[in-house]
Amino acid sequence: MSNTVSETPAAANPNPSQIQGVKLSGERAVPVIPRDIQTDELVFNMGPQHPSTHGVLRVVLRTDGEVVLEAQPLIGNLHRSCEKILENLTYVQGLPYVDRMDYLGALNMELGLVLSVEEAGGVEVPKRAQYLRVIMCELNRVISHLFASGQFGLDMGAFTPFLYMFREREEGLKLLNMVTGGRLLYHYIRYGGVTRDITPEWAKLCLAWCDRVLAHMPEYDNLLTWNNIFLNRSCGVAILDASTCMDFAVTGPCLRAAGVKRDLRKDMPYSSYEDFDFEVPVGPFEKGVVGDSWNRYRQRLMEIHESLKIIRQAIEGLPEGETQQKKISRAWKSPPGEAYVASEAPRGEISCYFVSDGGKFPYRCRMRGPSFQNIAVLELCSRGLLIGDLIALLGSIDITLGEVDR
Amino acid sequence: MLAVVDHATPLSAHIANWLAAFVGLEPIWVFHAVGALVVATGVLALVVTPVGLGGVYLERKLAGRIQNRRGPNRVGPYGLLQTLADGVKLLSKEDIIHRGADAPLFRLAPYIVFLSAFAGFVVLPFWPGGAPANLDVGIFYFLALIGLETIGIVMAGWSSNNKWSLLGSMREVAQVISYELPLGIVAMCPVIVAGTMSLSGITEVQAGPIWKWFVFRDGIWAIVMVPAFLVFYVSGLAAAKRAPFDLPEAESELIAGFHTEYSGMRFGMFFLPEYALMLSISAVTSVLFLGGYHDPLGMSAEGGSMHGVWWWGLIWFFSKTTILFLSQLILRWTLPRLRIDQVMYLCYKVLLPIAMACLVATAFLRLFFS
Amino acid sequence: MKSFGEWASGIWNGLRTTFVGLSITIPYIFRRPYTLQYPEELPEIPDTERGLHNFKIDDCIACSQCVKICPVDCIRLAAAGKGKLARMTLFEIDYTKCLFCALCTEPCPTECILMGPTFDLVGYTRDEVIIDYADRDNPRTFSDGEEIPYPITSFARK
Amino acid sequence: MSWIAAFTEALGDAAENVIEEAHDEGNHPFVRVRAESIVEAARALRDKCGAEMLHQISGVDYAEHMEVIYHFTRVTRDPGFLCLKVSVPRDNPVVPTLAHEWRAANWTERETWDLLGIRFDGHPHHYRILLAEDWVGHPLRKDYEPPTEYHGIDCTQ
Repeated sequence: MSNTVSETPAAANPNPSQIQGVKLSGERAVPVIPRDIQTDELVFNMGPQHPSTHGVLRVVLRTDGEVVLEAQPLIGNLHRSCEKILENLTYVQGLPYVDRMDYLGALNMELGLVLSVEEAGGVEVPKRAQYLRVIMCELNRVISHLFASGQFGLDMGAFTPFLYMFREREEGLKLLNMVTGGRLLYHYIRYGGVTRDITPEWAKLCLAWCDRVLAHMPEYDNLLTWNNIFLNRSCGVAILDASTCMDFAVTGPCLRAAGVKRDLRKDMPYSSYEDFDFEVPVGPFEKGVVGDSWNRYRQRLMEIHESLKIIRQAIEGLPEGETQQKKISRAWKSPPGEAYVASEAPRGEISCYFVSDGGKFPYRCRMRGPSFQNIAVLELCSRGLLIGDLIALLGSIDITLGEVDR
Repeated sequence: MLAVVDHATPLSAHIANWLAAFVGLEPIWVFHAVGALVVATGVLALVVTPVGLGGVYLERKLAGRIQNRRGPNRVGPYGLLQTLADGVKLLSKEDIIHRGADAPLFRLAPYIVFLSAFAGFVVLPFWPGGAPANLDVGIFYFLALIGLETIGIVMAGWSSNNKWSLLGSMREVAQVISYELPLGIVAMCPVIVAGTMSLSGITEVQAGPIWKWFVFRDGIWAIVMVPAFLVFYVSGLAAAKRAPFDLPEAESELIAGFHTEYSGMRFGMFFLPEYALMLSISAVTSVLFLGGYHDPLGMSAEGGSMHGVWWWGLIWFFSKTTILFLSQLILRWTLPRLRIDQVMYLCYKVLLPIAMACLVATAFLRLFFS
Repeated sequence: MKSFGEWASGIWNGLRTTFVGLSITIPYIFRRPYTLQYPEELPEIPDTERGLHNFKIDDCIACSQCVKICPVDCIRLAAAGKGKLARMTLFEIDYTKCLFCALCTEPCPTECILMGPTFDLVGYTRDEVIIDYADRDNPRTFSDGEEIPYPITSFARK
Repeated sequence: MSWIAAFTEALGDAAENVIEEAHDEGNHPFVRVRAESIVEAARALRDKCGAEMLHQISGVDYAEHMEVIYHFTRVTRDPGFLCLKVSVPRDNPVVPTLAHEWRAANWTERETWDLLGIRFDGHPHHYRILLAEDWVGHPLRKDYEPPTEYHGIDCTQ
């Protein structure tokens, strides 16, 4: 068998070092599945146009048949040097750019930058603006989690739940559009506040939407979460345990699904998150092993419940007042200083190391993309998985390439 | 005219006899060959059209409705002509054989797949005496054709010079060859009861009302035949590469598996057989277990009021086949995909033991109850 | 090794969850679709939509504030004359670059550039999506006295 | 007790050699350590001060010198950020790698090398991560001149 495989033109390039841009680390992986027949290794190029890489991620796989021996993620196809762009624009001009990092959780990206800059500049944000930020960011988080869960189902071959989740997502996007004016890239949060207030009618629509998402939850659960095939595909597959997560600085739902109770909204509350009563769900959940693909998927669904709770509380307890700090004008620039503030984005912890020299432009905005850190585990975790499991791993980590490459 | 055709004589022989009488000669092999060709053309024309236009349209429309969308609705009324438009598009597309492909194999592969999928229709008894070719080994022939299709798919995957295609075709071989075992074994249960391998013969044994169909036969047989039916249905899904067994194509894993590199009509020739195979497997399932062209009240059985009326049988045959076909479509849009080792587990550790048990139990029941 | 009970419960769970799934998907066949027939049915565009710009040409005083604040430099502006006699000769927005961030509407002293509700802009070449609003034939350019037909966005005005 | 005091205590006698400057006020307290002892300092932070996660590695080009800023975080108890800074000369920016202590450092250090040109001594995969292998220069340096052309692609527009 090994002869025939090597003779095919498909396997004519067995030397990975000849492939441009690939440096395999050279460690031989030990596959989990016992192999009796030793066959030639294949080098696969997965992506950047592969449907399950969620963008333009390129993964070079070294496999023995279906067993992945090594997976090397190669990133940078979407690199726009967001940090350099931010250094060359005034404060107010830079804001629409951070939306483009994690385009599925754009409001949380804005918040990540704005919090750091406000901390360094000593900007007080009115309470109402803080609440509005919370409402919008949680709405965005629910939308992003709906997308991620549906996408994971799609990777597993279940198309229908993906579109059911898209239906609710679409409604949420409409809600965001009504307030921010954008459907995907919002440019809503500004230094010292937000651009636009919500109306009582919108609040009613939003609460109704929360009810609708909750009403549709059993549908997703019955169709996907508790499906036997889905459970078999994802339970115990691609386990990311707590120590690996800490080692790789994996944050967000992946870390919580591994059983670590870390949520910056609770641990280091920002933007008035301390006012809200919500739980931090952590793995393990009903099935599977702590930190496996199914638990990561389940974690996102559980977080949707908590986010909806926060939205409700924030709308009900919305204080009166300004939505924008009046002292912050368009030409506002931060006084010299530096700050590092992290916040909880849908995919993990977004933070910005912000340095100002008092000039017209920010001196340095070092953004932490949670997906960038999370995808680094792929190389370690994919060893010995089947190709189908690798897709499950990629889908359950839930990356956005705009944020990996920035 | 068709209604009075003798059940044993194949349709092609009738045409040969009629031709011979028309020319005024004894029926020689030329007339038989012409008769066979006419039947083959007729089957293709009658089967390709509903399969190509109906099957693909149904799949897309049903997928749309299940997913809260509309599905095709632009070309023609309710989008009925969408598949035709797609066919025209496929025909007019550039036929690419990329550098590095093994060109002769690459060209040949779609024909093998196409042929083996459509050749299955010639043994199906569409109505009493309506089998285009009433082979004595009908079920055997049908199972062999499913195996033949994998050859075409391996050729496609191998000659494409694409590792994803190769992986897809290897999955296909592993899967279809494995699932032929439970498929073949469980198909023997009706054969044992009927005492014939001819699909027409098997249908005739099930003549009568619903409790004469093999799946419920006389009540007592249901103990064996219901599991046998389920095993046959699941194995049939796998043999037709339908979800949840669509691993050879696995959109999200292998992009499109063995036909990644095919374009234009060559792709169409992989696409249509998938639906043809689904339809023929549904038809064989209905023949083996659901009484073929017999209606539930026994009107088309010997002595029934509709006995020998060919369109009455055809209606029932197609309605049973369509229900099974639709169930395959709905399942695809409901279930996630299995993993390759789970597919193998399901075959060898679940379906095969059940199939064996069914076979043994059928044999015993046959000894004691008939 | 799996026990017989696990084996059998696996089969049972597989069948059961399949039927549970079918009980959700099959009713959907008979429900109304959610989707819109796009070119015929248009989605509801909220008043806040940041789409293609609306431009009131007579109000523009060619102060170039919008050009200065644009993060991607997609606006080109030219005027002949000075002060009250100024006439716009060019007000071009390059939509291949535009971010639709609405920053250009904020500093405008006369509120002459606003975000409109149009979200679809298509063309066969890149030049087709560079729109000159100084051209009075442009359907999104409005003169004095003309009402802008759709509710328009005014962003964080101070 | 602030983490800086705990950190100084943890280092013990070595503190004088390791710590260059401790900044314990304002909204961003940090400790500036000597470049060659960053590994020792990071280990002390991890083992004695509970910094379980290496949250982020940032590089800043200050025109006269460069800085590498490490943000650690405690996870299981008392969450908060701990910051170490390292100054390196601009003409020869070399810092020992932390990739053997935290695997999170692997990619972030590569990114810092890629975009700022700060070398990490002992890094196992010391090559570019975001930009192409044959890219010239490090874009986030303040004196970076973008190329006008890359493999026939016009970069001026």
